[in-house]
Amino acid sequence: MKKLSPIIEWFTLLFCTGTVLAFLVIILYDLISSGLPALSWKFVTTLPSNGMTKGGILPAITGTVILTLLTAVVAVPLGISCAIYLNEYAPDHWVTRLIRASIRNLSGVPSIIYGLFGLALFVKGLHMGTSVIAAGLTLGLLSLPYIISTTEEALRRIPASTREAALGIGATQFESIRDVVLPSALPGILTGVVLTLSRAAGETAPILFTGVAFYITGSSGFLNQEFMALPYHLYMLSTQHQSIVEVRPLAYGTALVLIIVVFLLNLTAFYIRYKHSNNE
Amino acid sequence: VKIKGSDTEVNLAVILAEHFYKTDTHRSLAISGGGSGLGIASLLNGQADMANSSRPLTQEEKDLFEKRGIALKTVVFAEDATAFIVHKNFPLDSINVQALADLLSGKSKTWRQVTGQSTPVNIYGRQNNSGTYSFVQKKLGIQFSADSKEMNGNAQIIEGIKTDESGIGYVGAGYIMHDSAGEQGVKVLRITDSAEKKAISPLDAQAIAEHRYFFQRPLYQFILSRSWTKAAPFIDFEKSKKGQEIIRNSGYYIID
Amino acid sequence: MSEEKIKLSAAGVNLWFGNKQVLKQIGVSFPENKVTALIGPSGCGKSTLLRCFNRMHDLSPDAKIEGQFLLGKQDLYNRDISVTQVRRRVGMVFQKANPFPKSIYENINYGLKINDVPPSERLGIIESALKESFLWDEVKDDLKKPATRLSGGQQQRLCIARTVALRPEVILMDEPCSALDPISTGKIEDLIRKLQDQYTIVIVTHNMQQAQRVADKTVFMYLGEVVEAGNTKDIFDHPQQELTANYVRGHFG
Amino acid sequence: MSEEKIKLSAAGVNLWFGNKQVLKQIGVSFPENKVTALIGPSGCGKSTLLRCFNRMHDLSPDAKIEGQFLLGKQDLYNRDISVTQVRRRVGMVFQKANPFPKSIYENINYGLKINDVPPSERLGIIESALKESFLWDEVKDDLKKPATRLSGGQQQRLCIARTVALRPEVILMDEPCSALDPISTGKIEDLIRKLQDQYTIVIVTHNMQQAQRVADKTVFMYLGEVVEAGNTKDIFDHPQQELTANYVRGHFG
Amino acid sequence: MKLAARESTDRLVKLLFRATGLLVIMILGGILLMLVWNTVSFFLKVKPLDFITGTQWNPTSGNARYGLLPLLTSTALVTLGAMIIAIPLGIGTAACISEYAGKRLRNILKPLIECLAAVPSVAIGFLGIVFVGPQIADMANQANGLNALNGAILLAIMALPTIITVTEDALQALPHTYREASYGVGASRWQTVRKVVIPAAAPGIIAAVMLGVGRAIGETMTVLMATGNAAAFPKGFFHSVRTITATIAIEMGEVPYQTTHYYALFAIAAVLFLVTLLVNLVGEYFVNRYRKYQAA
Ligand SMILES: Nc1ncnc2c1ncn2[C@@H]1O[C@H](COP(=O)(O)OP(=O)(O)OP(=O)(O)O)[C@@H](O)[C@H]1O
Ligand SMILES: Nc1ncnc2c1ncn2[C@@H]1O[C@H](COP(=O)(O)OP(=O)(O)OP(=O)(O)O)[C@@H](O)[C@H]1O
Ligand SMILES: [Mg+2]
Ligand SMILES: [Mg+2]
Ligand SMILES: O=P([O-])([O-])[O-]
Repeated sequence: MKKLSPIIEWFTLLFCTGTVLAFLVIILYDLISSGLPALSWKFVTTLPSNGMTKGGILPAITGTVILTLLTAVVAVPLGISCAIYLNEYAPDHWVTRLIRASIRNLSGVPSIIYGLFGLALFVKGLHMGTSVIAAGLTLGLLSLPYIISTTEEALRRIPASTREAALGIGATQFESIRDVVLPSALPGILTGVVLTLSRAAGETAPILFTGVAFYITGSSGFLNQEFMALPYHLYMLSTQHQSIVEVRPLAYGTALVLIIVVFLLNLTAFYIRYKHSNNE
Repeated sequence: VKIKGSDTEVNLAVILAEHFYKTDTHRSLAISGGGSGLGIASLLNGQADMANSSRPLTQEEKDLFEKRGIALKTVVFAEDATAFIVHKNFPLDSINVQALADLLSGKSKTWRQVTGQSTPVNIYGRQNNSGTYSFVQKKLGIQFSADSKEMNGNAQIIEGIKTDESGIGYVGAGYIMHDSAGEQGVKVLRITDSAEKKAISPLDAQAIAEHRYFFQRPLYQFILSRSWTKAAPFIDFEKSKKGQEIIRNSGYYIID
Repeated sequence: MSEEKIKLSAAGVNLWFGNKQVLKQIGVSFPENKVTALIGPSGCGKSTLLRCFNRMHDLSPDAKIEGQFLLGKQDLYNRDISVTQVRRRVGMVFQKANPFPKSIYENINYGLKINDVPPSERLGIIESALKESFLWDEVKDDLKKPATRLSGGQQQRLCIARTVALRPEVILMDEPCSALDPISTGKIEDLIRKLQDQYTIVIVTHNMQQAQRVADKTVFMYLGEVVEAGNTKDIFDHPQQELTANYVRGHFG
Repeated sequence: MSEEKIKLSAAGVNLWFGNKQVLKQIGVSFPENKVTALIGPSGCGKSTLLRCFNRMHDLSPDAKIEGQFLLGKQDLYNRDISVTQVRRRVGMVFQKANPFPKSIYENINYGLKINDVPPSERLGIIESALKESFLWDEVKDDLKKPATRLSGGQQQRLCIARTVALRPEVILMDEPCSALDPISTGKIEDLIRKLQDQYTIVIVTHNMQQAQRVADKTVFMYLGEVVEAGNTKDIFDHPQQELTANYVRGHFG
Repeated sequence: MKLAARESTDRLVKLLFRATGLLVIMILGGILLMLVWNTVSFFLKVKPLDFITGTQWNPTSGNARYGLLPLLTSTALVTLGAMIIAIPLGIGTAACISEYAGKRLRNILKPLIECLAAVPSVAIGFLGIVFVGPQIADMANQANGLNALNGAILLAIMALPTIITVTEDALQALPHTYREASYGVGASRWQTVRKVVIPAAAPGIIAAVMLGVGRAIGETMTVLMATGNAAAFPKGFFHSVRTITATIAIEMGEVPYQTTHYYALFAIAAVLFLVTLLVNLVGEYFVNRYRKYQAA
């Protein structure tokens, strides 16, 4: 028994960690090995053609970029200021507790329910119709709780002594936040924002009913129009397209581009975090 | 112009739009698939200008349009033949309507009646808002078995059948057009509606033109009257020579 | 002892964090241009009391304060004095040196900017503040260097300079040497003795010897109350209370 | 002084965390059945040294240790003694009482189980360990109570009981009273004096008075080096080194 | 004068920040209100009891059925499967990272886990179709891999990063003193991890599992693409199932607004919301417990 124990120990640990890593490796290997052949400069810079069996995925890429930018415009200022309120100003009473509870629960709400909410509020209620703006707002709401909690986390890591340093020489609270707290928390906040946006860029369910389309001729470009997006394009190519086998390479290509976009955002976040941790 | 609905028609619409865009770059078309129900619902909801549909409006829908005061124009722009497909190794080439009804309704749970083998029947169908789904149900006068898989698109059905030796599914003609020789690994069944008549393939253009295939149907486009001016150039394009050629090349039929 | 002018005082102070009473009926006074040490075991409320004098508790919503705090004749919690004014007049130096993550120059300049000191005067003030804090010679060629690169003792002196630059009337120091080595500690103690001519100083310390070295007066607190206050010499050599005696002789804490 | 038998000793010890050398050429010895105090300013390496003796650093991959550690004549880092054996023979009590989040009974039982003490003997050992630690009377009716519900002082005594139950030869204590009130501190000091008959004890403390009260020998460390070691009385009353004198008189730390 | 201006800016900004805080409550309130409103409309047309106990979901046939049970059971089945896979793997991996891996290895493993978390759900669903599905079909000798098992495996992959990171946090948050205490009495690392560390971190681990469950229940695209979406009552892991999320995704676009079917979809969304809320609350309860525990 005593002799066996180290063997069980190492087997268990290696098995668990190995399996988890294997998942990642398989995912990446499959996507890269099958997606790479489809990838070319032309693939990311041209319109789809020939009933989407040829050509590129430019509109899906621009759609995703615009959508992500919109998400950022909605969620970043709101999220950061809400986090500042919670962490710097809010007294600990029932309203604050309610806000915090709301945020925690909002981040657990399934994304498809945000889709419904976006449909009911933006598409229907505010008469935006199915459009980039409606989808962007929906994703913005979805991202809000994540941005708030990561920002709060970053603010919380700033020690009280930093704030006191500013207050102690007669800065107002707002000045201490603007001049001392926010600059110190910036790397943490940025990391959170970038990670959240990478999540938003990969979301599909919330845009299903709020504005994404299968195919758009020309470039859309207007906020009140429908749009194409990478994740939805992948979904359609892999489930709905007429000649599913013919477009499989394109689907792999799309998946690879999507993963690259998301991973690039993640890398940015890691980089910010890494640089920051080195500075300390 | 937002065009929505009908998985059967969506790929056709995409190709038409692509070519239309070459002749007219001012108009932007946004096309989404889903079932026919999706298109019609989107019209009702004000989220589309034009709905593709592989079935006519139901009475219920007509009432709804009336109630909401929405006026429509209807265009029939092509004819489709719904094909029944099985795995390429399947021992039969044709089937009669009655047997189909029994299989799809779940009355026969195995293939015994048809092929003599008692392998279970796996039904690959469409989701319930699909025009094809309701079209087949209506034609056969049945309710689909609750065990049938509800795929989101024709393509997924083909995918399923390819690997399933005891599966059966139905798809629009356009989906099998590319694949007459069975390179996709599926076989298209010929259909008879009574024992004495000869079984007909959905790929048989002649028979379709003569309205002899059991599961043939017109493909509709419903257009909001108030969007008609926006949509008209596209409709005109469909009717043009170039448009008609595209429709035929995509595996659909045109009946005048 | 000579007649003393009281610069800063508190009377009838009770303070609660939530339901927990941390300060109980405190009355203290700090004479002008003297150094007063605040001693007592960990958790007895020394920092809490100190922070009342520059209204640092204004930001903790669960702190409830009762009592009167006077700076000269001015009620520190009165409506007609704003909290930023209070903090400018009553400066504070914290236990752990907390320079801003900016340059040495900017660390002092920030307070001047905030408090509307005209730019033309700033350089002069910065220089003299650094000189007063015995830091000038060590940093004068390097004012653009990030303050975080300074040693712990230098950082603490920078924090003192930053406070001094605003010419407060009182300087509160909360264990300013607890994180420092003997040499830096010595420098800061020298500095305290020098600043005493111009400022009223209150210093919290855990180090009995330090209290004896720098303070004219000593206040001993225990469990939120002031047990004994008086001249440092008396407190250490002839404490009136047994509790004080036990504490200064190191029986607990 | 009488002839002393050395129970535990170290010679030529150097220790690095990463690139930072924390212990430098340390040589110390701890006589059998005596209490030795380890004093020195914060960060000088007291805890680090103590933890070498029961090989707690084995777990930190960035710690690099040089030198010889002897328990009696046994080299503690030799291949033929396993780390679990070392830890059983050299018990440790930590600064903050750290009972397992289990019942009082289970807290002591866990070590016995781990070390393969037959179940039939365990109850007896648990009882006598609790008695030796002056805790039995306070908890005997409540052995199933979660240990976390005990007061700080009781928890610390439980931790001592847990160590004693394994009959180690040496007990290392790292600031065992720093988190306790004077009464609990008194009890633990009594306990230490009593345990001394059976065990060799090394205690790290910040409290000069405590060192004088409980220790026969005292070792003073500074910046990773042993500055002076000897009888407690000599160290405090007639230190040979100025550094020691400064420290024991409270000039820094 | 200038001081007064600074102070009024301060007050104004504070108001502004507070307004954004309130906005967040309004969003949650709005989501709740929307769900409740539409669900009530649904219950005006369909009896709640029929909805809750119905075993058929078939909203478009002439005689529409709105039975929740098959959808709920499907969701439960897929989630259960995912957890059976993810919980042991997750805890094991977290223990490995937190207790065994050196600093350097941890610095490699943690970002890798985050990469896994970053893979979008469509991409995972896509792999379910092109890779996992066919593999399952092959190995289990099934006609088709689009079934509950496929969904469970994919959801396990999606829930794993959450479970691993939260568990790892819980293990890390555990005061080092517990480990030292255990080593101090001569326990080996494996004994310490199993008998002291994991039990002591149990509340945090439960929280991790709950968050993982929440993630799995609410996931849409992967199940939509990989589970076959048969609305029949689920019979096992090798059958196609249709979860609540997939049902909403499939049918929402296709219903005319303000019809019974439309309301029905909000009603199942409300059920989904309640379930995830409950799971999150339980998770949070345990997170708080382990926080308290740390403080003690
Ligand atoms: N923000 C707060 N909320 C609740 N309790 C607090 C808060 N700040 C301090 N306390 C409590 O008030 C008591 C007094 O704390 P204070 O920091 O004033 O002690 P101290 O005498 O400065 O101790 P030390 O010498 O350790 O710095 C302590 O029991 C502490 O736990
Ligand atoms: N795991 C570690 N990694 C890196 N450095 C460490 C580690 N543990 C301790 N140190 C460093 O080693 C030095 C000695 O630390 P140690 O804990 O031994 O001091 P100490 O004398 O016990 O102090 P204290 O009285 O504060 O407990 C310190 O500078 C500390 O920062
Ligand atoms: Mg304090
Ligand atoms: Mg120590
Ligand atoms: O997608 P449908 O054409 O079958 O409605």
